[in-house]
Amino acid sequence: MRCVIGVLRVKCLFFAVYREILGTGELELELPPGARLAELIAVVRTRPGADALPLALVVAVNHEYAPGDTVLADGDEIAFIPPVAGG
Amino acid sequence: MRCVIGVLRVKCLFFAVYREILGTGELELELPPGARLAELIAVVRTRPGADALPLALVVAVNHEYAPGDTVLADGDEIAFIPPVAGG
Amino acid sequence: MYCVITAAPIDILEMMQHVRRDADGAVLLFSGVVRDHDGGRPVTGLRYEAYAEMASQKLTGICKDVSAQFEIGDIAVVHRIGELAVGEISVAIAVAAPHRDAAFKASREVIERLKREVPIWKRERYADGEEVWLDGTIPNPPTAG
Amino acid sequence: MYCVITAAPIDILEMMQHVRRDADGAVLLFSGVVRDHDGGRPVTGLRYEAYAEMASQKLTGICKDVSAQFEIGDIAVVHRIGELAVGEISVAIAVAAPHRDAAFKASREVIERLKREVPIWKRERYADGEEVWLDGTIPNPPTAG
Repeated sequence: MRCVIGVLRVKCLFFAVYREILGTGELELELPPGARLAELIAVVRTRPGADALPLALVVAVNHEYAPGDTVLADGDEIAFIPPVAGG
Repeated sequence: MRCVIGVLRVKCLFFAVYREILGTGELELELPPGARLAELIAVVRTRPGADALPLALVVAVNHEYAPGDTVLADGDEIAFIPPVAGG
Repeated sequence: MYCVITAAPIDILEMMQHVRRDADGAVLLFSGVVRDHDGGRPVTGLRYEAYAEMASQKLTGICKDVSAQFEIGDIAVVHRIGELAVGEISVAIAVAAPHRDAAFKASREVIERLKREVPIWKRERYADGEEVWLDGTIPNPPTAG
Repeated sequence: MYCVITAAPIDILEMMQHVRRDADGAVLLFSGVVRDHDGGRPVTGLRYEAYAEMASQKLTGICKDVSAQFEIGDIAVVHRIGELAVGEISVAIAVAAPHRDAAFKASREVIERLKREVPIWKRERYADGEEVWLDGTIPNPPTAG
Protein backbone atom coordinates (compact mmCIF):
# COMPACT_ATOMS: atom_id res chain seq x y z
CA MET A 1 0.00 0.00 0.00
CA ARG A 2 1.38 3.40 -1.03
CA CYS A 3 0.35 6.71 0.34
CA VAL A 4 0.15 9.53 -2.17
CA ILE A 5 1.17 12.62 -0.32
CA GLY A 6 0.56 16.20 -1.46
CA VAL A 7 -0.59 17.60 -4.74
CA LEU A 8 0.94 18.73 -8.01
CA ARG A 9 0.62 22.47 -8.52
CA VAL A 10 1.24 23.87 -11.99
CA LYS A 11 0.98 27.29 -13.58
CA CYS A 12 -1.08 27.52 -16.76
CA LEU A 13 -0.54 30.38 -19.21
CA PHE A 14 -3.02 31.38 -21.90
CA PHE A 15 -1.98 33.67 -24.73
CA ALA A 16 -3.67 35.81 -27.33
CA VAL A 17 -7.04 34.42 -28.41
CA TYR A 18 -6.94 31.69 -25.75
CA ARG A 19 -6.61 34.33 -23.03
CA GLU A 20 -9.68 36.05 -24.39
CA ILE A 21 -11.61 32.78 -24.65
CA LEU A 22 -10.87 31.83 -21.05
CA GLY A 23 -10.98 35.36 -19.66
CA THR A 24 -7.61 34.97 -17.97
CA GLY A 25 -3.95 34.78 -18.90
CA GLU A 26 -2.87 32.66 -15.96
CA LEU A 27 -4.29 29.93 -13.72
CA GLU A 28 -2.77 27.93 -10.88
CA LEU A 29 -4.16 24.41 -11.02
CA GLU A 30 -3.76 21.38 -8.76
CA LEU A 31 -3.58 17.81 -9.95
CA PRO A 32 -2.84 14.47 -8.31
CA PRO A 33 0.87 13.59 -8.34
CA GLY A 34 1.91 11.77 -11.48
CA ALA A 35 -0.73 13.48 -13.59
CA ARG A 36 -0.08 13.78 -17.29
CA LEU A 37 -0.51 16.79 -19.54
CA ALA A 38 -3.68 15.33 -21.09
CA GLU A 39 -5.34 15.29 -17.66
CA LEU A 40 -4.47 18.94 -17.12
CA ILE A 41 -5.93 19.80 -20.49
CA ALA A 42 -9.12 17.96 -19.54
CA VAL A 43 -9.34 20.13 -16.41
CA VAL A 44 -8.80 23.30 -18.45
CA ARG A 45 -11.58 22.21 -20.79
CA THR A 46 -14.05 22.34 -17.88
CA ARG A 47 -13.43 26.08 -17.36
CA PRO A 48 -16.08 28.60 -18.40
CA GLY A 49 -15.74 29.47 -22.07
CA ALA A 50 -13.39 26.55 -22.78
CA ASP A 51 -15.75 25.00 -25.31
CA ALA A 52 -14.48 27.67 -27.72
CA LEU A 53 -10.98 26.16 -27.59
CA PRO A 54 -10.02 24.08 -30.62
CA LEU A 55 -10.14 20.27 -30.47
CA ALA A 56 -6.39 20.05 -30.97
CA LEU A 57 -4.30 22.09 -28.57
CA VAL A 58 -0.60 22.80 -28.74
CA VAL A 59 0.91 23.04 -25.28
CA ALA A 60 4.41 23.78 -24.04
CA VAL A 61 5.74 22.44 -20.75
CA ASN A 62 8.55 24.59 -19.38
CA HIS A 63 9.09 26.25 -22.78
CA GLU A 64 9.15 23.06 -24.84
CA TYR A 65 6.30 21.78 -26.97
CA ALA A 66 5.09 18.59 -25.27
CA PRO A 67 2.80 15.64 -26.13
CA GLY A 68 -0.27 14.76 -24.06
CA ASP A 69 1.39 11.86 -22.26
CA THR A 70 4.04 14.11 -20.68
CA VAL A 71 4.19 13.48 -16.92
CA LEU A 72 3.91 16.76 -15.07
CA ALA A 73 5.98 17.87 -12.10
CA ASP A 74 5.26 20.31 -9.33
CA GLY A 75 5.99 23.87 -10.42
CA ASP A 76 5.75 23.19 -14.16
CA GLU A 77 4.81 26.09 -16.39
CA ILE A 78 2.21 24.94 -18.90
CA ALA A 79 1.58 27.30 -21.81
CA PHE A 80 -1.36 26.96 -24.16
CA ILE A 81 -0.05 28.08 -27.55
CA PRO A 82 -2.53 29.30 -30.17
CA PRO A 83 -1.41 28.99 -33.80
CA VAL A 84 1.62 31.26 -34.01
CA ALA A 85 1.74 34.39 -36.17
CA GLY A 86 5.02 36.17 -35.57
CA GLY A 87 7.04 38.02 -38.17
CA MET B 1 33.71 59.61 -107.22
CA ARG B 2 33.01 60.46 -103.57
CA CYS B 3 35.01 62.72 -101.38
CA VAL B 4 35.34 61.66 -97.77
CA ILE B 5 35.37 64.84 -95.74
CA GLY B 6 36.56 65.12 -92.17
CA VAL B 7 37.47 62.47 -89.64
CA LEU B 8 35.78 60.52 -86.92
CA ARG B 9 37.03 61.50 -83.47
CA VAL B 10 36.23 59.23 -80.54
CA LYS B 11 37.16 59.18 -76.87
CA CYS B 12 38.62 55.92 -75.54
CA LEU B 13 38.50 55.12 -71.84
CA PHE B 14 40.67 52.50 -70.14
CA PHE B 15 39.84 51.26 -66.67
CA ALA B 16 41.59 49.41 -63.87
CA VAL B 17 44.21 46.97 -65.16
CA TYR B 18 43.80 48.20 -68.77
CA ARG B 19 44.68 51.73 -67.67
CA GLU B 20 47.83 50.41 -66.08
CA ILE B 21 48.70 48.32 -69.12
CA LEU B 22 48.36 51.27 -71.50
CA GLY B 23 49.66 53.87 -69.07
CA THR B 24 46.67 56.13 -69.63
CA GLY B 25 42.98 56.26 -68.75
CA GLU B 26 41.88 58.22 -71.76
CA LEU B 27 42.85 58.66 -75.40
CA GLU B 28 41.34 60.73 -78.20
CA LEU B 29 41.66 58.79 -81.45
CA GLU B 30 40.84 59.64 -85.05
CA LEU B 31 39.47 57.19 -87.58
CA PRO B 32 38.13 57.46 -91.11
CA PRO B 33 34.36 58.11 -91.24
CA GLY B 34 32.33 54.91 -91.20
CA ALA B 35 34.96 53.05 -89.18
CA ARG B 36 33.80 50.14 -87.09
CA LEU B 37 34.66 49.29 -83.50
CA ALA B 38 36.99 46.47 -84.60
CA GLU B 39 39.13 49.00 -86.49
CA LEU B 40 39.40 51.18 -83.43
CA ILE B 41 40.46 48.19 -81.37
CA ALA B 42 43.13 47.39 -83.96
CA VAL B 43 44.46 50.92 -83.55
CA VAL B 44 44.48 50.60 -79.76
CA ARG B 45 46.41 47.35 -80.07
CA THR B 46 49.26 49.26 -81.75
CA ARG B 47 49.79 51.41 -78.64
CA PRO B 48 52.82 50.82 -76.41
CA GLY B 49 52.14 48.06 -73.89
CA ALA B 50 48.98 46.89 -75.70
CA ASP B 51 50.34 43.42 -76.29
CA ALA B 52 49.48 42.74 -72.64
CA LEU B 53 45.77 43.22 -73.42
CA PRO B 54 43.77 39.98 -73.65
CA LEU B 55 42.85 38.53 -77.03
CA ALA B 56 39.16 39.04 -76.36
CA LEU B 57 38.15 42.55 -75.35
CA VAL B 58 34.82 43.71 -74.01
CA VAL B 59 34.05 47.23 -75.13
CA ALA B 60 31.15 49.59 -74.49
CA VAL B 61 30.10 52.26 -76.94
CA ASN B 62 28.27 55.11 -75.24
CA HIS B 63 27.65 52.98 -72.10
CA GLU B 64 26.35 49.90 -73.93
CA TYR B 65 28.33 46.73 -74.55
CA ALA B 66 28.87 46.59 -78.31
CA PRO B 67 30.09 44.02 -80.87
CA GLY B 68 33.09 44.60 -83.13
CA ASP B 69 31.03 45.44 -86.21
CA THR B 70 29.41 48.46 -84.53
CA VAL B 71 29.74 51.52 -86.79
CA LEU B 72 31.23 54.39 -84.83
CA ALA B 73 30.08 57.99 -84.90
CA ASP B 74 31.92 61.20 -84.19
CA GLY B 75 32.03 61.91 -80.45
CA ASP B 76 31.41 58.31 -79.35
CA GLU B 77 32.72 57.30 -75.94
CA ILE B 78 34.45 53.94 -76.24
CA ALA B 79 35.19 52.19 -72.94
CA PHE B 80 37.48 49.18 -72.66
CA ILE B 81 35.99 47.05 -69.88
CA PRO B 82 38.22 44.58 -68.03
CA PRO B 83 36.46 41.60 -66.42
CA VAL B 84 34.18 43.18 -63.81
CA ALA B 85 34.56 42.61 -60.07
CA GLY B 86 32.05 44.78 -58.24
CA GLY B 87 30.21 43.84 -55.09
CA MET C 1 24.47 35.72 -31.18
CA TYR C 2 21.42 37.21 -29.57
CA CYS C 3 17.68 36.64 -29.78
CA VAL C 4 15.50 39.19 -28.08
CA ILE C 5 11.81 39.91 -27.60
CA THR C 6 11.35 43.58 -26.80
CA ALA C 7 8.79 46.35 -26.58
CA ALA C 8 11.38 48.93 -27.67
CA PRO C 9 11.98 50.02 -31.27
CA ILE C 10 14.50 47.78 -33.02
CA ASP C 11 17.97 49.20 -33.56
CA ILE C 12 18.98 47.62 -36.84
CA LEU C 13 22.34 49.42 -37.08
CA GLU C 14 23.34 47.99 -33.72
CA MET C 15 22.31 44.52 -34.90
CA MET C 16 24.36 44.77 -38.08
CA GLN C 17 27.42 46.04 -36.23
CA HIS C 18 27.01 43.32 -33.62
CA VAL C 19 27.01 40.43 -36.09
CA ARG C 20 29.76 41.59 -38.47
CA ARG C 21 33.28 40.25 -37.97
CA ASP C 22 36.30 41.09 -40.12
CA ALA C 23 36.07 37.70 -41.83
CA ASP C 24 32.57 38.48 -43.18
CA GLY C 25 31.97 39.71 -46.71
CA ALA C 26 28.18 39.90 -46.48
CA VAL C 27 25.66 41.17 -43.97
CA LEU C 28 22.00 40.57 -44.71
CA LEU C 29 19.30 42.36 -42.78
CA PHE C 30 15.72 41.20 -43.11
CA SER C 31 13.07 43.50 -41.67
CA GLY C 32 9.42 42.61 -41.32
CA VAL C 33 7.38 45.79 -41.41
CA VAL C 34 3.76 46.55 -40.54
CA ARG C 35 1.80 46.82 -43.80
CA ASP C 36 -1.23 49.04 -44.38
CA HIS C 37 -3.31 46.20 -45.80
CA ASP C 38 -4.00 42.51 -45.38
CA GLY C 39 -5.90 40.56 -47.96
CA GLY C 40 -7.21 43.79 -49.42
CA ARG C 41 -8.43 45.14 -46.10
CA PRO C 42 -6.94 48.43 -44.84
CA VAL C 43 -4.88 47.95 -41.68
CA THR C 44 -4.00 50.77 -39.28
CA GLY C 45 -1.71 48.86 -36.92
CA LEU C 46 -0.80 45.63 -35.19
CA ARG C 47 -0.43 44.45 -31.66
CA TYR C 48 2.15 41.74 -31.10
CA GLU C 49 2.13 39.46 -28.10
CA ALA C 50 4.73 36.83 -27.25
CA TYR C 51 5.42 34.12 -24.73
CA ALA C 52 8.69 35.95 -24.31
CA GLU C 53 10.84 33.43 -22.42
CA MET C 54 9.93 30.57 -24.72
CA ALA C 55 10.07 32.74 -27.84
CA SER C 56 13.64 33.86 -27.20
CA GLN C 57 14.61 30.29 -26.30
CA LYS C 58 13.06 28.95 -29.51
CA LEU C 59 14.74 31.66 -31.55
CA THR C 60 18.08 30.82 -29.99
CA GLY C 61 17.54 27.18 -30.91
CA ILE C 62 16.68 28.13 -34.48
CA CYS C 63 19.78 30.34 -34.75
CA LYS C 64 21.98 27.53 -33.45
CA ASP C 65 20.48 25.10 -35.98
CA VAL C 66 20.94 27.56 -38.82
CA SER C 67 24.53 28.31 -37.76
CA ALA C 68 25.28 24.60 -37.95
CA GLN C 69 23.47 24.27 -41.29
CA PHE C 70 25.09 27.15 -43.20
CA GLU C 71 28.58 28.69 -43.24
CA ILE C 72 27.70 31.88 -41.47
CA GLY C 73 29.33 33.96 -38.80
CA ASP C 74 27.09 35.58 -36.25
CA ILE C 75 23.35 36.12 -36.24
CA ALA C 76 20.92 38.32 -34.28
CA VAL C 77 17.13 38.29 -34.15
CA VAL C 78 14.90 40.86 -32.49
CA HIS C 79 11.10 40.65 -32.43
CA ARG C 80 9.07 43.51 -31.14
CA ILE C 81 5.89 43.22 -29.05
CA GLY C 82 3.17 45.70 -28.19
CA GLU C 83 1.39 48.21 -30.40
CA LEU C 84 3.00 48.93 -33.75
CA ALA C 85 1.99 51.46 -36.37
CA VAL C 86 2.19 50.99 -40.13
CA GLY C 87 5.81 51.25 -41.24
CA GLU C 88 7.35 50.11 -37.96
CA ILE C 89 9.70 47.14 -37.93
CA SER C 90 8.20 44.14 -36.15
CA VAL C 91 11.07 41.73 -36.64
CA ALA C 92 14.67 42.05 -37.79
CA ILE C 93 17.16 39.32 -38.59
CA ALA C 94 20.82 40.21 -39.13
CA VAL C 95 23.13 37.55 -40.52
CA ALA C 96 26.81 37.97 -41.31
CA ALA C 97 28.77 35.47 -43.35
CA PRO C 98 32.03 35.20 -45.26
CA HIS C 99 30.02 34.70 -48.48
CA ARG C 100 26.59 35.92 -49.51
CA ASP C 101 24.97 32.63 -50.47
CA ALA C 102 25.02 31.36 -46.90
CA ALA C 103 23.75 34.69 -45.58
CA PHE C 104 20.72 34.64 -47.90
CA LYS C 105 19.88 31.02 -47.11
CA ALA C 106 20.31 31.41 -43.35
CA SER C 107 18.21 34.58 -43.19
CA ARG C 108 15.40 32.94 -45.12
CA GLU C 109 15.48 29.83 -42.97
CA VAL C 110 15.29 31.87 -39.75
CA ILE C 111 12.25 33.89 -40.83
CA GLU C 112 10.42 30.80 -42.15
CA ARG C 113 11.02 28.85 -38.95
CA LEU C 114 10.19 31.88 -36.80
CA LYS C 115 6.79 32.07 -38.46
CA ARG C 116 6.13 28.36 -37.96
CA GLU C 117 7.53 27.69 -34.51
CA VAL C 118 7.94 30.74 -32.30
CA PRO C 119 5.12 31.62 -29.87
CA ILE C 120 4.26 35.10 -31.06
CA TRP C 121 0.81 36.33 -32.05
CA LYS C 122 -0.55 39.39 -33.77
CA ARG C 123 -3.80 41.26 -33.55
CA GLU C 124 -4.66 43.33 -36.58
CA ARG C 125 -6.40 46.67 -36.20
CA TYR C 126 -8.47 47.65 -39.22
CA ALA C 127 -9.45 51.06 -40.52
CA ASP C 128 -13.09 50.39 -39.49
CA GLY C 129 -12.05 49.89 -35.84
CA GLU C 130 -12.37 46.10 -35.73
CA GLU C 131 -9.49 44.09 -34.22
CA VAL C 132 -8.78 40.44 -34.92
CA TRP C 133 -6.18 37.92 -33.75
CA LEU C 134 -4.71 36.67 -37.00
CA ASP C 135 -5.00 33.05 -37.97
CA GLY C 136 -1.60 31.57 -37.45
CA THR C 137 0.33 28.40 -38.08
CA ILE C 138 0.00 25.38 -35.83
CA PRO C 139 3.57 24.61 -34.70
CA ASN C 140 4.88 21.30 -36.03
CA PRO C 141 5.20 19.31 -32.78
CA PRO C 142 2.35 16.88 -32.06
CA THR C 143 -0.66 18.49 -30.44
CA ALA C 144 -1.18 17.70 -26.79
CA GLY C 145 -4.91 17.00 -27.20
CA MET D 1 14.31 53.82 -57.29
CA TYR D 2 17.88 54.98 -57.30
CA CYS D 3 21.21 53.52 -58.34
CA VAL D 4 24.28 55.44 -57.30
CA ILE D 5 28.05 55.12 -57.53
CA THR D 6 29.65 57.20 -54.79
CA ALA D 7 32.88 57.82 -52.94
CA ALA D 8 30.96 58.65 -49.74
CA PRO D 9 30.08 56.13 -47.00
CA ILE D 10 26.77 54.38 -47.71
CA ASP D 11 23.79 55.48 -45.62
CA ILE D 12 21.83 52.25 -45.29
CA LEU D 13 19.12 53.72 -43.05
CA GLU D 14 18.35 56.33 -45.68
CA MET D 15 18.16 53.60 -48.32
CA MET D 16 15.75 51.50 -46.26
CA GLN D 17 13.54 54.48 -45.52
CA HIS D 18 13.61 55.52 -49.16
CA VAL D 19 12.38 52.19 -50.51
CA ARG D 20 9.71 51.37 -47.93
CA ARG D 21 6.08 52.24 -48.72
CA ASP D 22 3.10 51.55 -46.49
CA ALA D 23 2.08 48.61 -48.68
CA ASP D 24 5.36 46.79 -47.95
CA GLY D 25 5.68 44.06 -45.36
CA ALA D 26 9.36 43.28 -45.94
CA VAL D 27 12.51 45.29 -46.43
CA LEU D 28 15.68 43.37 -47.24
CA LEU D 29 19.07 45.03 -47.05
CA PHE D 30 22.06 43.28 -48.52
CA SER D 31 25.47 44.72 -47.65
CA GLY D 32 28.71 43.66 -49.22
CA VAL D 33 31.52 44.30 -46.76
CA VAL D 34 35.31 44.38 -47.13
CA ARG D 35 36.68 41.12 -45.70
CA ASP D 36 40.05 40.68 -44.04
CA HIS D 37 40.98 37.71 -46.20
CA ASP D 38 40.67 36.36 -49.73
CA GLY D 39 41.51 32.80 -50.59
CA GLY D 40 43.38 32.47 -47.30
CA ARG D 41 45.50 35.59 -47.89
CA PRO D 42 45.21 38.44 -45.34
CA VAL D 43 43.66 41.56 -46.88
CA THR D 44 44.01 45.05 -45.40
CA GLY D 45 41.74 46.95 -47.76
CA LEU D 46 40.26 47.38 -51.21
CA ARG D 47 40.19 50.07 -53.81
CA TYR D 48 37.09 50.15 -56.00
CA GLU D 49 36.99 51.84 -59.35
CA ALA D 50 33.94 52.21 -61.59
CA TYR D 51 32.96 53.48 -64.99
CA ALA D 52 30.45 55.49 -63.02
CA GLU D 53 28.04 56.70 -65.72
CA MET D 54 27.71 53.27 -67.30
CA ALA D 55 27.65 51.48 -63.95
CA SER D 56 24.71 53.50 -62.65
CA GLN D 57 22.94 53.09 -66.00
CA LYS D 58 23.49 49.31 -65.95
CA LEU D 59 22.31 49.12 -62.35
CA THR D 60 19.18 51.06 -63.23
CA GLY D 61 18.51 48.62 -66.06
CA ILE D 62 18.99 45.67 -63.72
CA CYS D 63 16.64 47.20 -61.15
CA LYS D 64 13.99 47.78 -63.81
CA ASP D 65 14.28 44.18 -65.01
CA VAL D 66 14.06 42.85 -61.46
CA SER D 67 11.07 45.07 -60.68
CA ALA D 68 9.28 43.59 -63.69
CA GLN D 69 10.33 40.05 -62.73
CA PHE D 70 9.28 40.04 -59.06
CA GLU D 71 6.42 41.60 -57.11
CA ILE D 72 8.44 44.20 -55.32
CA GLY D 73 7.91 47.85 -54.47
CA ASP D 74 10.93 50.10 -54.63
CA ILE D 75 14.61 49.27 -54.82
CA ALA D 76 17.85 51.20 -54.23
CA VAL D 77 21.44 50.24 -54.96
CA VAL D 78 24.56 52.12 -53.90
CA HIS D 79 28.09 51.03 -54.76
CA ARG D 80 31.04 52.76 -53.24
CA ILE D 81 34.32 53.57 -55.00
CA GLY D 82 37.73 54.61 -53.71
CA GLU D 83 39.74 53.24 -50.82
CA LEU D 84 37.84 51.04 -48.36
CA ALA D 85 39.05 49.53 -45.11
CA VAL D 86 38.09 46.11 -43.73
CA GLY D 87 34.56 46.27 -42.37
CA GLU D 88 33.34 49.07 -44.62
CA ILE D 89 30.29 48.54 -46.81
CA SER D 90 31.19 48.42 -50.50
CA VAL D 91 27.71 47.81 -51.87
CA ALA D 92 24.21 47.95 -50.44
CA ILE D 93 20.95 46.83 -52.00
CA ALA D 94 17.65 47.74 -50.35
CA VAL D 95 14.48 46.08 -51.62
CA ALA D 96 10.99 46.62 -50.25
CA ALA D 97 8.09 44.34 -51.14
CA PRO D 98 4.62 43.49 -49.92
CA HIS D 99 5.82 39.92 -49.21
CA ARG D 100 9.23 38.59 -48.25
CA ASP D 101 9.67 35.94 -50.94
CA ALA D 102 9.88 38.55 -53.70
CA ALA D 103 12.24 40.70 -51.64
CA PHE D 104 14.68 37.82 -51.12
CA LYS D 105 14.61 36.79 -54.79
CA ALA D 106 14.96 40.32 -56.12
CA SER D 107 17.85 41.18 -53.80
CA ARG D 108 19.71 38.05 -54.81
CA GLU D 109 19.15 38.68 -58.50
CA VAL D 110 20.46 42.25 -58.26
CA ILE D 111 23.71 41.29 -56.54
CA GLU D 112 24.33 38.36 -58.91
CA ARG D 113 23.77 40.52 -62.00
CA LEU D 114 25.77 43.39 -60.51
CA LYS D 115 28.76 41.09 -60.16
CA ARG D 116 28.43 39.81 -63.73
CA GLU D 117 27.50 42.94 -65.68
CA VAL D 118 28.34 46.22 -63.99
CA PRO D 119 31.67 47.90 -64.85
CA ILE D 120 33.27 48.06 -61.41
CA TRP D 121 36.69 46.76 -60.46
CA LYS D 122 38.54 46.14 -57.26
CA ARG D 123 42.17 46.18 -56.30
CA GLU D 124 43.05 44.16 -53.24
CA ARG D 125 45.69 45.38 -50.81
CA TYR D 126 47.41 42.60 -48.91
CA ALA D 127 49.06 42.58 -45.52
CA ASP D 128 52.48 42.21 -47.19
CA GLY D 129 51.97 45.46 -49.13
CA GLU D 130 51.24 43.91 -52.54
CA GLU D 131 48.23 45.19 -54.49
CA VAL D 132 46.43 43.26 -57.23
CA TRP D 133 43.46 43.97 -59.50
CA LEU D 134 41.16 41.05 -58.83
CA ASP D 135 40.28 38.64 -61.58
CA GLY D 136 36.72 39.43 -62.52
CA THR D 137 33.90 38.12 -64.64
CA ILE D 138 33.76 38.76 -68.37
CA PRO D 139 30.38 40.41 -68.95
CA ASN D 140 27.98 38.28 -70.98
CA PRO D 141 27.70 40.35 -74.17
CA PRO D 142 29.86 39.18 -77.09
CA THR D 143 33.41 40.46 -76.98
CA ALA D 144 34.28 43.18 -79.45
CA GLY D 145 37.55 41.51 -80.54
